[in-house]
Amino acid sequence: MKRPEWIPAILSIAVFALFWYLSKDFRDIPYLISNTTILAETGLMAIGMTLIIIAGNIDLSVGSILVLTACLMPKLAGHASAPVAILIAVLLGAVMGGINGIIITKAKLPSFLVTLATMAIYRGIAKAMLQADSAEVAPNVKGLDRLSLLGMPYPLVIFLVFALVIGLVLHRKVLGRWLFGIGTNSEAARYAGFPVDRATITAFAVSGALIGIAAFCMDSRLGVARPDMAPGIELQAITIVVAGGTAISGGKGTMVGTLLSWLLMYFVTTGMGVMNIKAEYQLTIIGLILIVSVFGQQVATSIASHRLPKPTKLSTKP
Amino acid sequence: MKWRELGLLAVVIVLCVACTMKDRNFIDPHNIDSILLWMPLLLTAAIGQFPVIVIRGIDISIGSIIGLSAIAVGVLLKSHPDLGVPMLFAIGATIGLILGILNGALITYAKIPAVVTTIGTLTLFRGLTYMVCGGDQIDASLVPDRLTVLAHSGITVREVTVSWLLIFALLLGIITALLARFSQFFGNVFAYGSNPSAAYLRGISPNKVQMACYALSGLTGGIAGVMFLSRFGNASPASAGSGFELLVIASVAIGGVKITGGSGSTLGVVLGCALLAVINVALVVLKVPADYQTLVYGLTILIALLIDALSRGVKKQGAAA
Amino acid sequence: MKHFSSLLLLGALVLAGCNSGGSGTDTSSTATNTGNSAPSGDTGEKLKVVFIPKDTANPYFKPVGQGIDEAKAKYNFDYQEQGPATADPTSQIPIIKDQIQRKVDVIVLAANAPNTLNEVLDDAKAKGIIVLTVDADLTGNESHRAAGILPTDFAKVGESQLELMGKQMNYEGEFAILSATTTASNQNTWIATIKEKLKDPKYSKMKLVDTVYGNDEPMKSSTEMEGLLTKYPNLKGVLSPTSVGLAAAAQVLENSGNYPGGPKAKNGGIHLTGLSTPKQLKKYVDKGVIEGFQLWSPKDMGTLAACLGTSAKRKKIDLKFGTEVDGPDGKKYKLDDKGVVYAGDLLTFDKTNIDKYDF
Amino acid sequence: MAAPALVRTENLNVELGGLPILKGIDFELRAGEVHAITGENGAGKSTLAKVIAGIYQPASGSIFLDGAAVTIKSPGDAIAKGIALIHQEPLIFPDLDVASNIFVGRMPRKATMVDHAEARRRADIILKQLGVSFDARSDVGRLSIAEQQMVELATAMSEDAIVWIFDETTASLTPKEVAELFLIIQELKAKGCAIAIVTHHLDEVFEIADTVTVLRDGTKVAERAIHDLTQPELVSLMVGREIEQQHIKSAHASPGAVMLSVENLVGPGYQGVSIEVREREIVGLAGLVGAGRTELARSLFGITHPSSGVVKVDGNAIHVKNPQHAQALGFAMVPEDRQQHGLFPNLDIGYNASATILRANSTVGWLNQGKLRQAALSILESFRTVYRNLAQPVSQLSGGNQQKTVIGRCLLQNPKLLILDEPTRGVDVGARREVHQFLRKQADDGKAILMISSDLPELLTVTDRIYVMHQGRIVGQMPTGEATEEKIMALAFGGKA
Repeated sequence: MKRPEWIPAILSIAVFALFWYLSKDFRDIPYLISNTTILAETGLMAIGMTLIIIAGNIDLSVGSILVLTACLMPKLAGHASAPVAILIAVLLGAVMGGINGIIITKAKLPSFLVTLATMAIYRGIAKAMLQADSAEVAPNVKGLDRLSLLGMPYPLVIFLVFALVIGLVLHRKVLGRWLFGIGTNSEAARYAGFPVDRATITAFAVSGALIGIAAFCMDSRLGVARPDMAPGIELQAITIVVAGGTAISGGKGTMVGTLLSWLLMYFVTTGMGVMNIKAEYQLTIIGLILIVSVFGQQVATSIASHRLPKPTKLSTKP
Repeated sequence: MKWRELGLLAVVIVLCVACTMKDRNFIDPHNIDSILLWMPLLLTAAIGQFPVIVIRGIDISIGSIIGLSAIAVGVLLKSHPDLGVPMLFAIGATIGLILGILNGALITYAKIPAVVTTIGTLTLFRGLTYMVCGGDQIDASLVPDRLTVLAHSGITVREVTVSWLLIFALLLGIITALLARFSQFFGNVFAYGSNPSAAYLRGISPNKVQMACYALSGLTGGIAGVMFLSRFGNASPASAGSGFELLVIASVAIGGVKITGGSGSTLGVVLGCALLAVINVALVVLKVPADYQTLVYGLTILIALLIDALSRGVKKQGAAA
Repeated sequence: MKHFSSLLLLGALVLAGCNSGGSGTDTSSTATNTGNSAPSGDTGEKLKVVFIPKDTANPYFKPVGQGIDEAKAKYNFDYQEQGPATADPTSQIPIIKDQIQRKVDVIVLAANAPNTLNEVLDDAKAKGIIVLTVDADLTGNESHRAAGILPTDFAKVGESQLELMGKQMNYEGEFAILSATTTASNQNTWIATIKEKLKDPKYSKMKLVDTVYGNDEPMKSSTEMEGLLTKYPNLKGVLSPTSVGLAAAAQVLENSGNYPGGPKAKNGGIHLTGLSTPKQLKKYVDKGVIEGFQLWSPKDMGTLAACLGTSAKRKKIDLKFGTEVDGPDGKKYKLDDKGVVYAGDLLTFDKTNIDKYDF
Repeated sequence: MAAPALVRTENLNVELGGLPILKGIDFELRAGEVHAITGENGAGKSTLAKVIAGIYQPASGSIFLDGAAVTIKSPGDAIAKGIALIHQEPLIFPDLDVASNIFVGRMPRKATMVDHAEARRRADIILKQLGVSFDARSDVGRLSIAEQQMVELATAMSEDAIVWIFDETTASLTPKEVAELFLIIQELKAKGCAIAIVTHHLDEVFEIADTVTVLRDGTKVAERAIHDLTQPELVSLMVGREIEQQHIKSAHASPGAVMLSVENLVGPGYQGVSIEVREREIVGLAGLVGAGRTELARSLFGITHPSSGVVKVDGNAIHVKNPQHAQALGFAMVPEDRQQHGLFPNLDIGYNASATILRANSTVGWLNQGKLRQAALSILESFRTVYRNLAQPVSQLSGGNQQKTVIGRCLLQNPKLLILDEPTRGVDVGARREVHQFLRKQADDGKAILMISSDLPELLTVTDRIYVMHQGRIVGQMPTGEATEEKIMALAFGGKA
């Protein structure tokens, strides 16, 4: 019970059971597996966002990076093969994420404000570039979401693989350790000899690269890219990360939490979707779930740590 | 006036002069009206957001509070078309206050971080907005003239009208500025924002401060919701106040309220709102093509931020020498 | 405590919503398997029809839904409306997927973009679902839907709008267009027609000075309208072929007082027209801020969609491009070579008739 | 001693997070008395102070104020009852001015409105009594720690406190400032206030206190009048064993080659600094707070950059670009401000103890977790750090154990040069001795150590050579054998040796 991730895990199971009971359309495992293709893209964004938030930052521009990459990739890749197209998308995303990181670290500006501005800039570039047009995706990179590997659609496989890889980077590599330290106390991190700026920029760039992959998946799925796609997806990604127990103040969080939270959101949205619950109710429920999940983990953590003394922390209650 | 506000004022003035040089229309009374009309909603909500940011918090749900207040007041007008203007504002403010208290309670007593709480209530309140009106929009015929007139009449000086809405918002600003200077409560807010644990040890109740700040943000959001009806004459549950949260937070942050808490001024907030108003109206009147407006808007904000960072750097070096 | 109890109440409401949705799901599941074999007429298996508007909040789509809903007894189907919260090019995709999973028979869709839904619509088609687009067609991607129902002949909308504008401003002077977004395809079509028709000698004294975009946001639309008033002191007319834009423009114009007969009318004031539902603008027509504006009957479009969709599903008609089919009122409707069918004519609303409409 | 008890606790028990911290404490604080509360770190001294000041609530037992049983509900309640707690880290609001700091939460008012002029007037009166060099309009964020401490004193004075509790207040003050503080305490005592000082500085106890209460492991070991007690007796009461206070000699006859040499270095906060540190040598850097010592150390470690001058490592001139570079050169640094610059408070002890050796214990970036764990365990062990397990957040440790973690982390790097800035601030007597012996052992193993300390006995105990800084310049140096506290202080104040 020491790991607060059991809250989203239990919520996932509960939601799954609820919809399994309520809706026959939900009682369809192949459908549940195949329907993951859309949220897998958001999931890829949430993986990168986990790194950024753990390092004590935030990136509000992820949706705009997604859209600009999705719009630029077909233009630049033309009819190139899929691997080349992916590479281009990854590079584009990494550069945009990296630019965010560079401005934040070098100008010493809060990430919230910088990415608020780049959110408008990246989407603005997409709009200025395409205007009323759309970018057509070459036929050879279309339809990734219809191919499957081990019975799972490719986007889901990609999402799970990267969740694992980045999860390992976060919890088993030096970079991940640095990010936790930077998010906890960036000054102490500097004194401890962490390359604070470089690690922060790397986190943003890695997140950008993952968004590039998400953009590729999106292009492949839609066959076309438009500058007005996916508004508000950044909030969805942040919601997944935070509901998974990553502390918005930085220094605390796990990839398992993000993954479980993604699963929770997937069951909730899919279940509500096949039951045709009205969009406005869906909004309300997702807002509630975020609050419940975070509150639950807070309570769980405080219960778990209640047995430990906290002499340096002030408590307002005895 | 401090460094920070002077710098911001300079940026606003330079921008205005540059725009005027580009196009004389910029100082046309119509255009000044347009800039002045752009401000009141944003300013009202920003005034509430100001103490929240000072205590190291954030209220992202403000856009949905504006929306819910606008729609709820509109729905009420369906059944009670004769409600007086002060009553409408009082109702809007009360609705906002209740939502703000809900935010405050979740943050203070359930101890859920402010960002998380208010991202959650952003969608939650938006959902409630749809439920309140059953998804219907508030048609213009429901919004009485006595309310909309506030947006286009006021004090007119040389063809430029300072609308009642703006006067009201500025009054709120002045009251806030006075309170910030002369009230014990705001003293506590600044102290709490500067050093929360020290504030607690000095006998300031963190719960009271937090509850009050979020309640205040909700209150001004509720007022801004009624202003929304007044300014636009109609409201839809989807678009009323939607996206305002980013504008409000941007104007407070650009206005020099430290996002890490503890300092900031009402004047800065007013100037931050003015800067955003000037940029947004300039985009229109200078005929920036629609497809380029988002880009130019983003670049302007980024440049404003970088100038600020640069001036901070210069100041720091000056202090060290 | 009050807040908490209201939250609980909310939860209860939501659960109630779940239940009704669930039972709706359980009533008919075999329709797709048996429906085709025997042409049992409209008294046979109950079909499932779902309408997906651009977003849930757009009041324009209420009467479309009503039109479908009112036909449900006649054509024997269950009706549900399920829209996304925001009108963006991708938000309808998950909803269409959900409908496929729910095994509906007919999807009536007001697409947010002409080209982002192709893949998912093909999936629907493969499952035997009849997809009809209403209000906005999938221009350039017509093969991905069964038929496109437009409320009226869109080729004529631009012309009609220009004619109305011209009549109001006496066929002379400067006018501007306040549109939705730069990517809104219907509006772009109409604007293109307007520009083309302006070459007609009849309109030779009219000059289109600017086209601006309010993004269908109240704030942006208002600021753009105010900008027009500033930038063009000699402006005689504003045409806003989108309901959010027209409502915002009307409020700005009323505030400025510079409308025909208004308190601050200059050179006869600025004429305002465009497209919107009558209910939204009644107030401004009553006051004289707007003389007249247009729209078609969205409800008729809904009724036609219900008729064509269910009939096609029951194989009573074949929605072949370029043929004629029977409509709800016994009249014949012709699908053109792209499968587009028009539901009716453009209506013009003014002081004399606005009270007759309630949408 | 017949004066009545202003504050009295009876059988006071305090639990934090379910663990007993104070057990059955009977404590009396009388008017006109300076009462020292002393004991090792973790003995419960600060907890006792915090209970009286309303920060913690007792699990059981009673508190009497002026003979009447009271409940002190909150810090605010304590202030209202005339109890002032002066904290170890000054409790200040960096964004506010001095007057607002002093009157925070209770600004003087005129017709319900805050009267800033009156606040400044009253603040200035108090500041004048304290004899400080800043005024009520000054920005508190720009004051030195000592000055901020004075602001806190002024706050308590403005509250008309009758019970004053000083919690390790002298930890960040220079001797001169401590002397000034003691004068103020004497005045308070003369006015009839009751004063408790929480401290583990024995000199201070004997200098200022009338009575001393010794705590050990949450229980009261003794309460004695100060003149009934000798220093060694007090120490043995505190730790339960005798501790010697003698110079810790180097095992080598002479130090090795010059490891670090700084020539004429000019940078932010210091000018024309030339020093040398040799292998097997512990060099002390003495001076007042603000003399430029910390600034010099920060430049050596690459956090700030000198504008001119030369830094040589093993005879080669180098420019330290950043802390990573410094580490690559074999430098390690224990920063002055543990909370701000040293610790990752919410992260676990294992993380904190091994943060500097991540790269050394990884293969192409993948951490060797077993090795890291072993390293952390061994260094914590060799320092006799007290903790439950490596997964415990470091914020749960006592100050001394936190400091051991930070020093240990630096030693794990196996540095050639160890820079320590106030390494034993807030560390208790026993642990301090351990740290000193450990440092000597490190030096004997060949390391060069540069140690900044405001604690002169510490410098005299552990170093081989001492530089003294004053206003950004080196004003003298001497072998520790020839140094005395008086000599160093004279130089530090700008006089001649």
